[in-house]
Amino acid sequence: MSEPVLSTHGLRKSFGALTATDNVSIDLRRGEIHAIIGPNGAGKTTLIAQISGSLASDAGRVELEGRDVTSLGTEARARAGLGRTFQISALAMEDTVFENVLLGAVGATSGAWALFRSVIHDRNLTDHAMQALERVGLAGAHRTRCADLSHGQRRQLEVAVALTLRPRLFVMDEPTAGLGAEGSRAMTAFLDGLRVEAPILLVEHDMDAVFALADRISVLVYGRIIATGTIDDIRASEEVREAYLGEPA
Amino acid sequence: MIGERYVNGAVLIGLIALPLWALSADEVFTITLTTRAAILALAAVGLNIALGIGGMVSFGHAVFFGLGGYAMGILAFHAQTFSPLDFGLFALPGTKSMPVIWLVATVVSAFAAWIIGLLSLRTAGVYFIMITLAFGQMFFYFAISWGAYGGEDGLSIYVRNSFVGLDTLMPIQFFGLCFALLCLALLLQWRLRRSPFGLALNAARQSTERVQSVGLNPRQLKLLAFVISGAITGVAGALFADLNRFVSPTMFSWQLSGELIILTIIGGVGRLMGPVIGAAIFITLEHWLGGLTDFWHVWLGTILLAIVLFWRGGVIGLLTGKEGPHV
Amino acid sequence: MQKILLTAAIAAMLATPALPETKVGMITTLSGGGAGLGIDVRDGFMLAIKQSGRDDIEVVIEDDQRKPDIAVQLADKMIQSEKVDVLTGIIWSNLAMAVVPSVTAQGKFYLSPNAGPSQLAGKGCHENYFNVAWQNDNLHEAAGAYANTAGYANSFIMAPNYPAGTDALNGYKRFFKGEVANEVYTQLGQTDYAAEISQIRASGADSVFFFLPGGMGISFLKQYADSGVDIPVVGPAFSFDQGILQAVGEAALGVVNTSQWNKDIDNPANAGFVESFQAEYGRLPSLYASQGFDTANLLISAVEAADVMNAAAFRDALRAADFDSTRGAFAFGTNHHPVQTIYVREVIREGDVFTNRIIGAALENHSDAYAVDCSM
Amino acid sequence: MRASRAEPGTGKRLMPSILIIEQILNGLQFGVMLFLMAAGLTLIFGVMGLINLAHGSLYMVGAFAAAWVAGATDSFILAMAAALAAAAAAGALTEILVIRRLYSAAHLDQVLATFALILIFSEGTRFVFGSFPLFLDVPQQLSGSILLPGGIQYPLYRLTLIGIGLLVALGLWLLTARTRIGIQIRAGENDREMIAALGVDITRLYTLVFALGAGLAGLAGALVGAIQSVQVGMGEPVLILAFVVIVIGGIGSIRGAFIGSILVGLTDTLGGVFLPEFFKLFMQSDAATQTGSALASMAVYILMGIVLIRCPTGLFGARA
Repeated sequence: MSEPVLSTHGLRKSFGALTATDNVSIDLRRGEIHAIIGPNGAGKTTLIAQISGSLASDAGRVELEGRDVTSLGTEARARAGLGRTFQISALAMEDTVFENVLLGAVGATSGAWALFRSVIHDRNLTDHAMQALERVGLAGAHRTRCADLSHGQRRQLEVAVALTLRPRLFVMDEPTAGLGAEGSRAMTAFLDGLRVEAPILLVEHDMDAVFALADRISVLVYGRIIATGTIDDIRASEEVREAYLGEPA
Repeated sequence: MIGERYVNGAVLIGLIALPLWALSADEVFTITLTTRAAILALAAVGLNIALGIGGMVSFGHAVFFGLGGYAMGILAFHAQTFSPLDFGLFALPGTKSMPVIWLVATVVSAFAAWIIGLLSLRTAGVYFIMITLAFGQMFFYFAISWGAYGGEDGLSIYVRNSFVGLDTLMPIQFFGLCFALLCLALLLQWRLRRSPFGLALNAARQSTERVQSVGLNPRQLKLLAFVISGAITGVAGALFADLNRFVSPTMFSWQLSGELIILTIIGGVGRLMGPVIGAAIFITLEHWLGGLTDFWHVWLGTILLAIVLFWRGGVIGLLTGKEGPHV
Repeated sequence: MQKILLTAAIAAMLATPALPETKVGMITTLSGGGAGLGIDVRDGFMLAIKQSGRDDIEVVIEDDQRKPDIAVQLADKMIQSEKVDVLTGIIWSNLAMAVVPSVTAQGKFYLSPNAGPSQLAGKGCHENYFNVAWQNDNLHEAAGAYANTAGYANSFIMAPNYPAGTDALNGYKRFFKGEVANEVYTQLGQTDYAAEISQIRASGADSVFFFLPGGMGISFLKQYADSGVDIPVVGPAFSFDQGILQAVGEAALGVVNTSQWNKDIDNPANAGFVESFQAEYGRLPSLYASQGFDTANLLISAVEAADVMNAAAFRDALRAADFDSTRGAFAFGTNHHPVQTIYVREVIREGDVFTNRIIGAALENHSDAYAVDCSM
Repeated sequence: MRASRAEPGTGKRLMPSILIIEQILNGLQFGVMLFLMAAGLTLIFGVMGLINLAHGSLYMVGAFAAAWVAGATDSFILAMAAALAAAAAAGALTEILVIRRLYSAAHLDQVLATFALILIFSEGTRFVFGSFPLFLDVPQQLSGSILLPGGIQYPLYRLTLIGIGLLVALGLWLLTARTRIGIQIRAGENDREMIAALGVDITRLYTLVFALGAGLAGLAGALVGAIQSVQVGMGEPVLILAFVVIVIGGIGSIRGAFIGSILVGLTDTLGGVFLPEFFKLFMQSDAATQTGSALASMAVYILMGIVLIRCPTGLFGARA
């Protein structure tokens, strides 16, 4: 097996007395979707923040394609190829859908230090942005203000912005939340095809999506990984059953 | 509702038509008032880049206004007293040339904005408001006690500085200069807003995480915006000093920082012409209400309160029926 | 050139209606902090205009809000739009410095009812600039002279850290022959003087000189009286004026201060002024009111003697100062600043009202230190 | 007590330790008065998330009410009660009419609206009371100075101010830590919806907190008004210092406001006294006095800058 695209080693973060993540070591391999599941408050969002760099870890390391990025900030990790989508949309709500993907295109290509070039007259940028919108099926809504989008559309837009970055891997926090049955199926199908482009670390509550997509699953409970493996491994794990259902082993 | 483009055009036409009318009607003072409005508008265009696009509530923009003013005051003072400007190691002559003064004002205020921005952008929210206010107060008290250039008395420059080919003492010609610079700054803001930089800065105001997650550094974006903003306000300060032929520490006062914010809000924050409309209204109110009653501040306060509570988009928001960006 | 002037004069004569109007622009502080001074100057000035019964003097009054840039703007307005001939009214030195040079450079007259910055008395003096109050240093110099006669040998001196403050301390030191125990600059607008009072207590001085105009003086005097320090205090009239004395209260009682005017100066003009001011406005006149009143009377005397359109004649008429001043004798020095007697006053209580009475003269026929620099 | 003076001309001077202690007391007293202002500001920000620039106006309202009542009744106690009541009432009224519309608004809107309130309050007061300062004096019983151990002569009134300030600080601590209202206040700080869900009338609670903050400001205005000048605009310099205080202490933290007040009070007072003396060690006396005074007037702002650069949310700031 080739070297993992992403790996964490002993990540830990505590807020006062509360330990949100504890000794988390996971990896993400080329071509796979690795889902992280766990009950509410298990530390999933904290883990994502640590991996993407918006939260500094108390201990542990994060490596992207073998390179230690622990000391880098969010934007440096994004430039190193980490494409992230947010659970609670972090979109520029006053801007249009198109402007949001355009921002991704700017970040991925020229950077923002061109002060006088018109961004909408740059075909490279606009094509790049439009492509991403088309792929998630939002092209028709490109003039809509983000604030006027449905929750599901915001999820799609989050994914589209991440696509513009052409990342080496995706880190997605609940991309199917709020999509409804129909939308959820479409998003699942889309992500299914995406894994060949770049592997996905997926945090998800929707178990149907997880079982449909995940090559491997890690279960996070009280900040610790209690099991990692294929769907069948996890189904068979007594620890997981105990943690989830409270059944004694 | 009216398209914003038409509102913008009407404002510019009005701004140039009023002094031309005044010239023909021999209402010289109206020209002076319009010039004052244009200069305040220029200062507020600077602020608007930081405040309206970048979301930085700077309560210390008077620093740059004052620095521009003192750049003019000090250079012209040395020119009018024929004394060199002594830097210890070397000395430079003063100057009465406006372009040189503007250049110095730009550089000095950009540099100050860089330092202040570097330190202040470590904080956010209320803390940012307060630390910029603190920098304003530092400069204010320094200027008051800096005896070499007049301290609280300020510096009087007896003759307005010169610009090649123009008689700047003619009010209409000086207005023309100020108007041209205002248009230049508006053009700059318009281009900036449409550039990749403007797009990213505008996004940084709304969501820091979003900008970071596409690999851009919001703090650096904001810092550059703050520097550009400070530089423009600095040039406005130099013009303001030239309009009055006088500089004093009141140019550094927190009330002035407040007024710049106020007129930006009145016009419409983040809108291209917001500062211009705001300045026009502010000057009109000051002049007209001030003439009606000694207690005009009560009415100014009431109007301001009404705008904040009921017309969040400012005048442009009211005219176009579209709410502007939130800061 | 002369020919053009002549034609202009003839044209003016032909066009002139029966009464030549003199238009006066008054720029003064009527709102915000310090409005009391501007209001007094205005009221004194308008009282004199009213008493003269003249309808050929028109006064335009505007509020400068104590902001230099507003004052400059108003001066532009008065000249460009109102077309006034004479300007007056500014209270503060920094505003005067912003306005006066450009006003006189444009050929207008300026009569100062209060501020007298040194720059305008020395090298920057101008034939169209007349100061009817004092050169800024005058009252401080008088305080220094008084300190000598009172036998003080070691003074603690204090003023805010701005140019007028520096001038004040220099003015005092110019006449004071004793030693200076300590020289302290306070913050402009400072309200708490505990630290300075402690320094005074520890300084071993035998007298305190302070220049703290407006609210600063009120704060200092109240705190000083309460501190139990009993070193005698002397200061210029600004902190002991009618307007603020009531706010200081007993703390000021007996304090010695220097002034070119007081309501008990014994002459008919002054008696008439004090009585009519009280009748008109229902309060005792202040120093500033007397200055406004004198300024207006100087103007009226010049209007009576010459036409303002004839600048040279009008200037001569102003220079003659042929009016009954509330201060008694009044004359201008070579730099158009007053040559006058500066009195020593003491704060007393008359019934419920705190006021001053004259206890002697500090300097007689006093000019100023800058007149020699004025080449006029 | 005489200050010893070294060779004339050098301007060098020794600072007797008694003077230093006296200056520390002065700084303490100044700080304690700032605390009365800052406590209200920080409470209002902590609970309601509101920046209230008009807090200085309430300080002024307190001073004017006290001066007016003292003039009419000659009673200092009544004057203080009037100051508290007037400022609290003015605060409650403003809260009901204006402020409560601003809680969910952006900081910028709050700054502007409360700036507008300053204009209205200031000119309104001038309209009612005129442009001349009012008279308010230290009560007979508290005038004069007393001898402290160590031979320090110190004004009794200022000692009383220190005492009152410390009492208020203690009271506020008891209020927030021990009482039902305090628990509500602290809950409101953390979660508006939760407290509403608990069945507490949040609207009334907010009005109450605002009135409390306003009352404290009014009390400070009246207490200080007795030794200063009661005039329009008196609140603004104090307001800015109070903001410096709460920013240094961390906005929303009463403890931070207390420590910040003392720090600012001491820095301002001691800086004003010792910086000029410090510069006299190696500069001409005149120049040293001027430079030192200039630097002293900037000192608290420099302090604030340093604190914020080191801890961007103040010393006891809640959010990181």
